[in-house]
Amino acid sequence: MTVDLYRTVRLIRRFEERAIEFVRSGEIVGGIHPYVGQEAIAAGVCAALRADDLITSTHRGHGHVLAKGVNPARMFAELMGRESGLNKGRGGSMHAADFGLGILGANAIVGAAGSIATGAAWAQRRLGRSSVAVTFFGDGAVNEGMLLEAFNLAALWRVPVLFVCENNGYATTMPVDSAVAGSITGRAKAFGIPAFTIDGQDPEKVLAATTAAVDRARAGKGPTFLECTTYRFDAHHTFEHRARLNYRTAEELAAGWSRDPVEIQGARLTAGDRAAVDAEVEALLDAAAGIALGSAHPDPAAALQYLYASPEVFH
Amino acid sequence: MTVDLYRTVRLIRRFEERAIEFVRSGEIVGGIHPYVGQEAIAAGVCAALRADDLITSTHRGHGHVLAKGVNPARMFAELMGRESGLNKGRGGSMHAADFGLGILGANAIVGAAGSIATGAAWAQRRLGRSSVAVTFFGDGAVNEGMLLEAFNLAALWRVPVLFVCENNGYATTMPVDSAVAGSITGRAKAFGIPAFTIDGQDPEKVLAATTAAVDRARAGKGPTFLECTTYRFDAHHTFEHRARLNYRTAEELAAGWSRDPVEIQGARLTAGDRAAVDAEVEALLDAAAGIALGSAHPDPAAALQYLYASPEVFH
Amino acid sequence: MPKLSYLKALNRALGDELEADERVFVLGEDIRAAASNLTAGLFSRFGPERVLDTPLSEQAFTNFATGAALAGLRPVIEFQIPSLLFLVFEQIANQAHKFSLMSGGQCKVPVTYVVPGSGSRTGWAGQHSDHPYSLFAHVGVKTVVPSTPADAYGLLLSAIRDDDPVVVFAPAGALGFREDVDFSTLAPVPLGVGRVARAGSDVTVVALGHLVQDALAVADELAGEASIEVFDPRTVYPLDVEGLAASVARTRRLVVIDDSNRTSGFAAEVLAVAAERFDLAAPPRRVTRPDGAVLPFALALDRAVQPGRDDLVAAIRGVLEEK
Amino acid sequence: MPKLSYLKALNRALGDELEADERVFVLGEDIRAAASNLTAGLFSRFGPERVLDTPLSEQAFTNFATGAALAGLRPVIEFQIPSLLFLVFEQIANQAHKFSLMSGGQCKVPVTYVVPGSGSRTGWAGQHSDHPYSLFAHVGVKTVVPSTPADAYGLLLSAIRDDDPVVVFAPAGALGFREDVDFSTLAPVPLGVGRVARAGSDVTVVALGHLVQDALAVADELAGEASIEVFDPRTVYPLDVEGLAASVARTRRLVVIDDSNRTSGFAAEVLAVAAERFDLAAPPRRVTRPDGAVLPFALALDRAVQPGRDDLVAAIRGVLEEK
Ligand SMILES: Cc1ncc(C[n+]2csc(CCOP(=O)(O)OP(=O)(O)O)c2C)c(N)n1
Ligand SMILES: Cc1ncc(C[n+]2csc(CCOP(=O)(O)OP(=O)(O)O)c2C)c(N)n1
Ligand SMILES: [Mg+2]
Ligand SMILES: [Mg+2]
Repeated sequence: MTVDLYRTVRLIRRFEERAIEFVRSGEIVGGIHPYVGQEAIAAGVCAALRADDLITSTHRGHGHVLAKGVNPARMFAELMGRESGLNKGRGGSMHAADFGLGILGANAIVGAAGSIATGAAWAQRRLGRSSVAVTFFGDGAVNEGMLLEAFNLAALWRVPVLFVCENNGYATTMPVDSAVAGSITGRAKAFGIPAFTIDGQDPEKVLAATTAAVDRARAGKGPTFLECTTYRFDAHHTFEHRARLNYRTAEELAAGWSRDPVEIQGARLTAGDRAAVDAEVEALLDAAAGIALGSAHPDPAAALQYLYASPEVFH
Repeated sequence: MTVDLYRTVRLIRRFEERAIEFVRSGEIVGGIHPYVGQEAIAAGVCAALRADDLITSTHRGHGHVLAKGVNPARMFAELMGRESGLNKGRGGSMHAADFGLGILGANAIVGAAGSIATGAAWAQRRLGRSSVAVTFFGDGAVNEGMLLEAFNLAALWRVPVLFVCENNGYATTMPVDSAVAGSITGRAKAFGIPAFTIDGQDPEKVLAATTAAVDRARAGKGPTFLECTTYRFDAHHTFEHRARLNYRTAEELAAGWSRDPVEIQGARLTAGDRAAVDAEVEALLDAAAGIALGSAHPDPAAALQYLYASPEVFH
Repeated sequence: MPKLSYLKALNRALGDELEADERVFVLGEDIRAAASNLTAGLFSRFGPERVLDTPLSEQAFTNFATGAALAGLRPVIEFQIPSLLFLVFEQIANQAHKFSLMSGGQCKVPVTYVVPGSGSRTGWAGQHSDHPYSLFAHVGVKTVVPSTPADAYGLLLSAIRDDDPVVVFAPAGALGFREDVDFSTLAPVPLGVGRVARAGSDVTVVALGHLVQDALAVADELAGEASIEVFDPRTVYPLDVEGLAASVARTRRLVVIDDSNRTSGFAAEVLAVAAERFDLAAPPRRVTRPDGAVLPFALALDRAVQPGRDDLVAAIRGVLEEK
Repeated sequence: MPKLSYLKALNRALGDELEADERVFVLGEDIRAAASNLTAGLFSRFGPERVLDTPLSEQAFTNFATGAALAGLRPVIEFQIPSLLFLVFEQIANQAHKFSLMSGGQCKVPVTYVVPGSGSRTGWAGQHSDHPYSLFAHVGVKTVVPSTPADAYGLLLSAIRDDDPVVVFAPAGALGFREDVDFSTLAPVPLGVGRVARAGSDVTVVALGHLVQDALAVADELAGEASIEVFDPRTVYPLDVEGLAASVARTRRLVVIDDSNRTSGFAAEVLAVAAERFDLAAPPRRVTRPDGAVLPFALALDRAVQPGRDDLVAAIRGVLEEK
């Protein structure tokens, strides 16, 4: 597991670094919200999940879907708007989904996915399945009323759902302390949901906490809330690479980097094992990027394909 | 104050009983949400307020606006849709407002008014005024995300606003325990707002708690949350008088009536004083009803008067 | 033949579909006690997992339904009042509606939203009296406004069976409408197919929901003056343009009565289609709520703001008079 | 003359109005850091009580603005993305808009809602690319879509000074547009008054926001074929019907290009008005987003779904060819 967790954080890190390059080179249009710095959370959480468990993701979602097991080639292709992308190029960075892997999609509306995940988890139980759902969101999302409403439904109906808050200290430029009265875990506790703050830079700690929460959910005991403290090492969104926004100091950034999840997990491997994983990841991403770059663009004439699941009513 | 509080609870009770009669006789069209049983809350809270303090009310709002001092004749006239009504007959039961008395209006959307009151209170402070705002809502409203968002804004910005939750045990037919995970006061406490549960059947207790909260707000210390436990003695809405809904037992209703705020406060007066107040209230309401019944209906040609405050852009 | 009311027809459709398909469930406020009667009898028949009483958390439970649909269920949400659809507009227009395309066809969101008592309900005033079907048509969510008990039954069935989100408006003014129905003939009514509610040759009156009754009454009243065809599109979106075109090809005159606001409402769409494609003998007319309408409480004012029979008569006479 | 960009013009209008009127304040997400640049420089000039950074609580802060307006202030809200307007639809359409009538004229709600970057922003995909101005027009909220820097300045000023809620859409496609401006001539532009952006005699093209530039370019391109008038209504609601009528009276042909969805959108309203009142030589046409459009991510698909110059050329040629 030590190696697996390292492989995942490394994969996400290198995927993101390459994606940022593709934004710079214009292969990815519109930019991305990099997950750099937060990799341990996706890696630790998803390592605790089964293939049939569900997740919902966010605007900053690449890490989640990679950790849940998507094919990086199809993910790159999605970011490049290609027909071979996860969503056939229709979704892009903020909507990457792979329903076959239980990935119900990222969501571009902050706070929206919590209730979607709660409904999906409830439905799984009603359908007699033992899978759980995990919904990721940021510190900004706990100020969205619709997410708080979801806490209530999940707690009332003991839904097998896990709320994972990635507290990276900011909602875009807004520091968490100026935005959140009370505490983040206190919001979940108010609904009777057990809530814990854990070190989101250490994938093994995240895995342990998630495993306990998932066991609890599968045992029918209802939701758990995990606040994972972390730091966003890069921009809120790549547009910030051009338009510098003045909200974090160089010292703060350096302090963030001093707890790099890739290094924290990497230090648990021998140098040889680590080099082997790094090489494996690089090869995987080389191939993935190559496949994505070589794949076809969708046909503009099919721009509205998939608009309706039941199009037959349009006569 | 003992007598004043009695006068107010008695006024609200008799106003509501007469209003229910007017619904039966067809003078009030569309019905009302009776406040019967909850009078102590409006009476106690508003007794702690100054004339320049603001309130927002709810669908079950007659008590609040009467306690804040509206002219009962204009209130009856509003319920009867007359031009002399508070809102010139345009608002009706769920929107009664008197801006001159700081009554920013009832709101027919559960949970909506909390953030309106918060904004109004914040604005008062910014305009250099020392008034506070009180927002009333039911136990059902604490499940509305937009109200929870308002708690956050109020706490963060130390807004001089008071959140008064009237927990009457039900949201229409939904018992509070099936609807609220955790506790009602816990929801406010999660945002760092001091929250207390008080006996909502005793106007003096409500007055005392409100006075403390208002002092705190005026001193710049921010919001307070009061959960007033109470019981709705009558229907959710007068439509329930025809369509019986099966959600409360006769025993429960009897237990509710055993703590009648009119009796609780009435017992603090001598029989003579009480009789005098009762007669005074009856005379006031006789006159008020008479005025309302005699006043003019608005002209249908003016149905859209007041639609815009700046109509001049419609050329 | 037995009489079936419109509201009872909706209730029956819901019960039949809960019976027929395990994946269907209903959620909403006070549906256990059946405060609106839409769900009367269903809680005792189907229990708490199929008839789910919700707290007042419209945004979350609307997304909850989307999530349940993504996982394979077919939720039906009852909304007590039309303005609750404003509160969940993001959840329907920006979430439920968009999953199919955004996922590249990986999923579907078969959720039905029902408002029993849309439009003005006597005395409910400004915030409870809207009729926002045109908004959903504009954003492209399938939108249905049945006019008769049989259609209410059949369109609700089709809505539940459809694999996309569908909003069903059941106008307050239609809920009590009763008609003779042979229960064995109740059947799904396809979305997107209108019907000629009354044949005529001089003018086509397009009407939806409760206004179909008004249109029929006016057609009777003016029978001596003109032969009026009443076309009921049933579905606001997708609109049965071919059915409408066929009617107008016969009459060459057009009036639309529509309980939404005038600007960019349903009637505007019908007139736009007319401008683009129909060969009319006279300019068409709309009878609608006024722009930006907020319904005043006082009954006479509330009525004055709604499109009524007198307005319709005047509009029909107007298009007939024109050269 | 100095160049002024559209975005800078909005920024300047906001700064000028904050300066001129103590009651004005701005609130929204990341406005202190001025992530969108709409509020660039304003925090340091006016401080935290006039430039209020909010948590991600759109519903509450929209109602908060309504409350502040009721108490006498004049709030301006910046929304980072157009779909946030879906999230606060209830708060605008059902609360802010309705207070005046429901209170019987006791109060006013002078709130301005600004979306800098409405419509498609390259690469933002399905949930961030809507252009919902027709929705606000339908419910009757004053709605503005400026097309030029000078209009952006003048219309935002008028919106802030108006005593009703006003939504200002600043299309992403217009933000970077720059023009020579004599700053001393910058002035309020009245709501509800359109302008002829280019005079012509053969066909009137109605366009809003960024599409005015496209319409002007197409008019130039087709100058050899036809004389095209471009009419910019500026305000979606109230619509300057008289201005439009005057233009169409000259040209007798009409095409509308509109970045909202087709059904019951802005273009539908213009065509409905045309059907009711204009005497046209050929059926009018709409160039719009398709019904129910969800913008796909891939750039070519995103572009295919938006109304473009080629579509406009085809529509213009279509109406010109018709008898
Ligand atoms: C409801 C909503 N409000 C605002 C936005 C614009 N927005 C996108 S991401 C973001 C910040 C989110 O902060 P947080 O939840 O902490 O996540 P992070 O970006 O830090 O990962 C904002 C304001 C949005 N997409 N949705
Ligand atoms: C947002 C919203 N949801 C639903 C309704 C319909 N409704 C009106 S009152 C009510 C119950 C409110 O319960 P509570 O807040 O406890 O107040 P009470 O009626 O008990 O005074 C409901 C569901 C509404 N008006 N607004
Ligand atoms: Mg964050
Ligand atoms: Mg209650």
